[in-house]
Amino acid sequence: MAVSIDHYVGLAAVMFFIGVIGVIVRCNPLVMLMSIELMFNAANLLFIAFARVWLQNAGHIFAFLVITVAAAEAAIGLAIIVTTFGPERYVDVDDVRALRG
Amino acid sequence: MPHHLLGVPGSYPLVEALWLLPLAGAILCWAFGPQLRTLAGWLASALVGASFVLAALSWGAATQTAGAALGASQALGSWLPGFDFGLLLDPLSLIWTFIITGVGFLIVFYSIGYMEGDRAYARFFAYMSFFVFAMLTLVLSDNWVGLLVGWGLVGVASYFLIGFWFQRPSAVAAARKAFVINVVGDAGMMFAIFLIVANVHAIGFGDVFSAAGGLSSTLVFWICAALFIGAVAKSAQIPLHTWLPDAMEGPTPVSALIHAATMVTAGVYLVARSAPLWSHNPQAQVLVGTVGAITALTGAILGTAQWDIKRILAYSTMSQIGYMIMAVGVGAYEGGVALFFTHAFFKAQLFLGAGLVIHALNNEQDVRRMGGLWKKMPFAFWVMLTAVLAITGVPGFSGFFSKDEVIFGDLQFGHPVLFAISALTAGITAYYMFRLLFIAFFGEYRGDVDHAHAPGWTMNVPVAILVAPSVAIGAALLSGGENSPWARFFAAQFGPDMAAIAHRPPAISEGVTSGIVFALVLIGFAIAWWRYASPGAQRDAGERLEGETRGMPAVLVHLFYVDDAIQLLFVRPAQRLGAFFGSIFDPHVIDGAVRDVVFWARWLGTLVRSFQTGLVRAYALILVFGATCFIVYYAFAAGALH
Amino acid sequence: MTLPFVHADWSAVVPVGIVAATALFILIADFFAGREGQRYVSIGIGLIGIAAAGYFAARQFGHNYDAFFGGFMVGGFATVFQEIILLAAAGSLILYATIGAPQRVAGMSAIMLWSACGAMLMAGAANLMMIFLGLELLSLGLYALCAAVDRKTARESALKYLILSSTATGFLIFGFALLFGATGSIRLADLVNPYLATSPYFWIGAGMFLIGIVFKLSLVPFHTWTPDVFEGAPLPVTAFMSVVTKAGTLAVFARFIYAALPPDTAEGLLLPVWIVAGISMIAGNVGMLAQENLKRLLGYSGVAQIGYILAALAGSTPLGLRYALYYLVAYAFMNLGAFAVAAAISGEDEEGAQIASYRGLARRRPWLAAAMTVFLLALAGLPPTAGFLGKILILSSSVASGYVWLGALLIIGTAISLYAYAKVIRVMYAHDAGEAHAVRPFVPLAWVSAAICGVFVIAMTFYPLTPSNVLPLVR
Amino acid sequence: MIEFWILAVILVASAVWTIAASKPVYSVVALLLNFAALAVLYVTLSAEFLAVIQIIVYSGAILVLFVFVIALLSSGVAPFAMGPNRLPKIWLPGGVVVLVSLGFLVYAASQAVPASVRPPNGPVGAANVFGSVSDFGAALFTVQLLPFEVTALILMVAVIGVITLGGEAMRDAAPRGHERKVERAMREAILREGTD
Repeated sequence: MAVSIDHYVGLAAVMFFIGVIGVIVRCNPLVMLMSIELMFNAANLLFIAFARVWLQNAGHIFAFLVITVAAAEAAIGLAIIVTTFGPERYVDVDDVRALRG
Repeated sequence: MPHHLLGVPGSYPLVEALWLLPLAGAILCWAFGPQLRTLAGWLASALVGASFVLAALSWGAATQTAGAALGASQALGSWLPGFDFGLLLDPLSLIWTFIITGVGFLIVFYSIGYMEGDRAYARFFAYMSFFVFAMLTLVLSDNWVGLLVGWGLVGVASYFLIGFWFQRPSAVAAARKAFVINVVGDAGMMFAIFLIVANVHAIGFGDVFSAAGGLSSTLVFWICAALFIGAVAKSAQIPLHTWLPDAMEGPTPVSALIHAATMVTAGVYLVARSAPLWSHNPQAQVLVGTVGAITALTGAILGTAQWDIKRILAYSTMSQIGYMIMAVGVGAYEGGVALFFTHAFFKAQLFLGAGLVIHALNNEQDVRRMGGLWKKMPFAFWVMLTAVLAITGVPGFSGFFSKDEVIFGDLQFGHPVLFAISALTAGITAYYMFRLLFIAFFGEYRGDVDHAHAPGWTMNVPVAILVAPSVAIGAALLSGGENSPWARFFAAQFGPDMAAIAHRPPAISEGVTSGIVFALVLIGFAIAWWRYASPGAQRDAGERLEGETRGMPAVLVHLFYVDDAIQLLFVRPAQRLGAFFGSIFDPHVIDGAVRDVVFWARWLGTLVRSFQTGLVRAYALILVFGATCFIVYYAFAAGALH
Repeated sequence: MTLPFVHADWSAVVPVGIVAATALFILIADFFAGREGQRYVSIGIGLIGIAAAGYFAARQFGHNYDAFFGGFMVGGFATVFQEIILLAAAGSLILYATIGAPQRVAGMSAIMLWSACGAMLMAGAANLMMIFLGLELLSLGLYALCAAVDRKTARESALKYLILSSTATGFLIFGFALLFGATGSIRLADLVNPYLATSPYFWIGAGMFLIGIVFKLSLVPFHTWTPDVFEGAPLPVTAFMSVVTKAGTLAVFARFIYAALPPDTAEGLLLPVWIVAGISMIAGNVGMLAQENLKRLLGYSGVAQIGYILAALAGSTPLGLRYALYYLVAYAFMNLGAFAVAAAISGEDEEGAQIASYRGLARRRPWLAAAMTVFLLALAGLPPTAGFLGKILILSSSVASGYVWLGALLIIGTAISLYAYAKVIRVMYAHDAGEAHAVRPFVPLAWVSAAICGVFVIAMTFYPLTPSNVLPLVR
Repeated sequence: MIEFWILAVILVASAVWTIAASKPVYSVVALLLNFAALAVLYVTLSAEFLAVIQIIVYSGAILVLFVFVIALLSSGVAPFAMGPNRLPKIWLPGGVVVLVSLGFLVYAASQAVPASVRPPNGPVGAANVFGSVSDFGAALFTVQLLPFEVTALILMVAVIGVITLGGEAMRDAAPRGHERKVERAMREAILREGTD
């Protein structure tokens, strides 16, 4: 069976939704951030696969920028997590619910 | 001269100032009330007065440019397509502007003395100025939306002023009642304007009227009917009149300005303004004319059975507005507007005169506890006397000319039944007005206030000024039939509309109808004299009045049971709604209906809050749920295209 | 060897560049500023920079052209949005004058300006890459801003915003990848292609893109972050977020639906957006009913207000865009004004954001109470405010373009919201002063901001200037 | 072709492991595996430069940051001892919902007519240099110059943002009484480790 672009789309979609499930399911904000990185990488895979199909390097540049942004986002995100939780063995987002209603 | 001041003919650059000065007064009085203290009254008067000067100058310019240049509207900046808003000065709006600012000025000035020492002195003038601004918005607007905005704002101002003494439960109840009934009217207005915009796609009067010819007559009838619901509520016509007598809970200057001279005549203005709609629709005309005539008669009958001086005047107002509505309904626009014009003077005079009495007698309003006042307060007596002569239509006084024109208009436009009703009403009017005068001012004093304290000059002067127009303005403007200044002034405004109504020349001339009406007035006067002022009646006045109170027919005491019927059919359901709206504007009163609303609001709010658990994962789940719905939709949408 | 820096059309991004450079100046000037005047130095420089950027942006209004190989569009449409964003940035920046810890105002001001840069880039973005980068620049700054005060709720709001917004961004870029796959190009203009109407990549890609958009606009059910983040974030940040995020995202959305859709797909493609807009009008207003915190209440209110704006865009009529812009400007003024009043009242820990602390405000601070009343009336859509006119216009536009049900929901939502806003007004005019909160001292900048907003909210009713020639420039 | 399937299996398995791992530090390891497999896949798609970037930036920088933060947050206990990583009840319905939507997505993708991906209509770079550093760099500094510049701003925001966050916010980040909780957890952990 020849590998077509649809296979890449399917693979990226699976990875993407595993990431989505990770965000919903896990209680550790670090793992949530990692799941979000999975989602970003799924999109990147798609960009690069499509770039190959169209022979357009705009997809490459997009993926490159996504990586850069993901780095920036991880920096800020981790800083927020550190300020929120501090030294803590059980880091659990469910403990953070002063704001509600 | 006015030309130089006002720029080119047909354009009135100062009209914006004319419109906004009272608003400035309202804002200043409201914001700096504590600092201004008694100056608030003078400030408000000065700004309304300035507005009046501009109105008078505009009128001067209007009469000089007669005809062609009139009806010019002053655009208020460029609005969005199809939504051009502006101010319109034509004879009709000028007349109203003149009264609103002129009579308004006198009444605001009078209030300086009347409200002296009130706890919320500055606030009163803020409300009054705001009312003047709102009323000017209503009459100066050149489109339906502006009219509706003004219509709503005068209702709000009226609500605040009726409930001004909110410490009295009766005042709050009256304010609430007025508000609820006005909401009914506003709903009708909104519906009408919705119909207009939906069918004509324009909101300017000019565009709508020129397009009105192309609309089906059924549609025009419904537009007119819906508009008229607004007019009925605002102008206290049967069956929505019951708020007006209750509205007398407000301070007397409020009754004089809002509930006699200006706001309650908004319905007349509305019908006259949309004359092109009505003139092409005989059914709508009959509807309006009939309601007006019945209101005139009912108001007069109810007026005969009242003891509260202000309520007598309130029913009289209702009756007189019935006349006006009838006149503009049948097509006698000039007559209807003329009656508005003269009525504003003499009814304001009546109220302010009554205010002098009430003020002097420490807020005594029951005529049974007055009597013989002409000796104590000769000035008030003469004021009241001239006003009563004017309102009853004694020849020579202004009421004579306007009322005759209205009553003759019924015949002129082919409504003999209405003519009969209105002539009869004129007789009853004479009866109850002289009844008021005789009971209050003749005979012996029956009250217990030892020394009536004399009102200051700030109260006397405006009343004195009002005497002049209520005596003379009719003769000056209205005499001369077709060639009177009045008819010429309105030729361009109403000429085409009145010509559009086919009317046969009546069988009897205006002179004959005047004679009939005057005869009925004399009969009314004679009965009043016989019952209240003849030496026999004077001898045992106290007992007679007591006996009359007891023997009064139940149907009159209960005001024809209209209030009860409305209470049963509409007010109870509407009160819940009204309470809801009332709660928005009225921080002082909460009742059971509000609690229901609060309960449901809380419940709904809590429902939404229950989704807001504060758990970020739950939020993420909701987000993903939404996203899933989106994706499923788009997958199907894409699949469906194959 | 060509020199790309020379050939690139830098004049296109002059306003953005000025704002970005201003932020750097703030950071540098902060080293030299005395401890007392520090925050005023930051705010002052920021306002000057914003004014300059506003001037240069305004100069671009009539000249519309593509820059950077079609990646960025200048003039008209973009200018209008950029001006709104600059206005909101200025209005929010001022509020830093009221915030507690002055030593961090410089950093926060700088980040706020960079966030504004992101939104301005979104306003002119004409390809997917610029949209993504603008959005991320805006969002990253906001994550940091939310957490930038020492308050537990602030950090919590930042965490929530970070996780939820990043998830939504994930959807957005996955959608972008699919759109890129459908066309082989990242230019928005290439989406106008009849062939795409049958491409599943396009449909699902556009759908995921819209998920990201709808999240940023915080429409139900993507709104869950809004109340929490509004309540937790520092007040200036909330003010900034409530206007700038919406303005930038609306610019992208408007450009997408007006200029980047394959023929005959608009109705089917955008239906879910209109549905969530309709739900938001109801749910947002209902959510306000039981709130005790003003910032939170305004968060829910924002959910509904954006629903109104979208109702104007439904049907994609030229008039609808004008009306939406009018309402957006009005919304900016009334929201910024309300936040300015809140900033003038609430203390350093923002305990004053509780509605209870507004009890009897009309006695203590009549002018502030009056201004707040104006803003709340405008949000509720009562005359004589811009909110009233805006709602009338939106109603007419949505009905005219056949979305009568949106108009009906707008009316129902307005009726519900009246109660919620009136509750606050009533509290302010209550006769009993309650326990008298120690209101903070006079904060001139917040007062000025509130006064300006108040004047505009009223004045816009009488002079509704909306740019008439926006639509041709959307492309 | 065969390499696609191998890599696909690795990618999916490592992704599942990432979200299912019992300790965050295992998640990082799984993610590292995932990124490495992705980099290989990029090479097969002739995106050599991005493969390098993927390894350097993602694995080398971002993941190290994660590991660092895990170590930071669990300091006071054994490094990397953070956990257990709770899996709440919600995972079943959440997973079902997501999998259903995934099913639809795959369905829609399978509906795609093969012709939907057309031969390229004029690539930017010549085919033989496609994906190379020079091709990439040329585009980045010409056509995509503005996005590149904006990236600089984004990184700037990240830097200043973290400084602003870290400056004062760290001071009282850990609530009072927290130390005791951590201590107790540490003792329990040591006890458990001891008995194993």
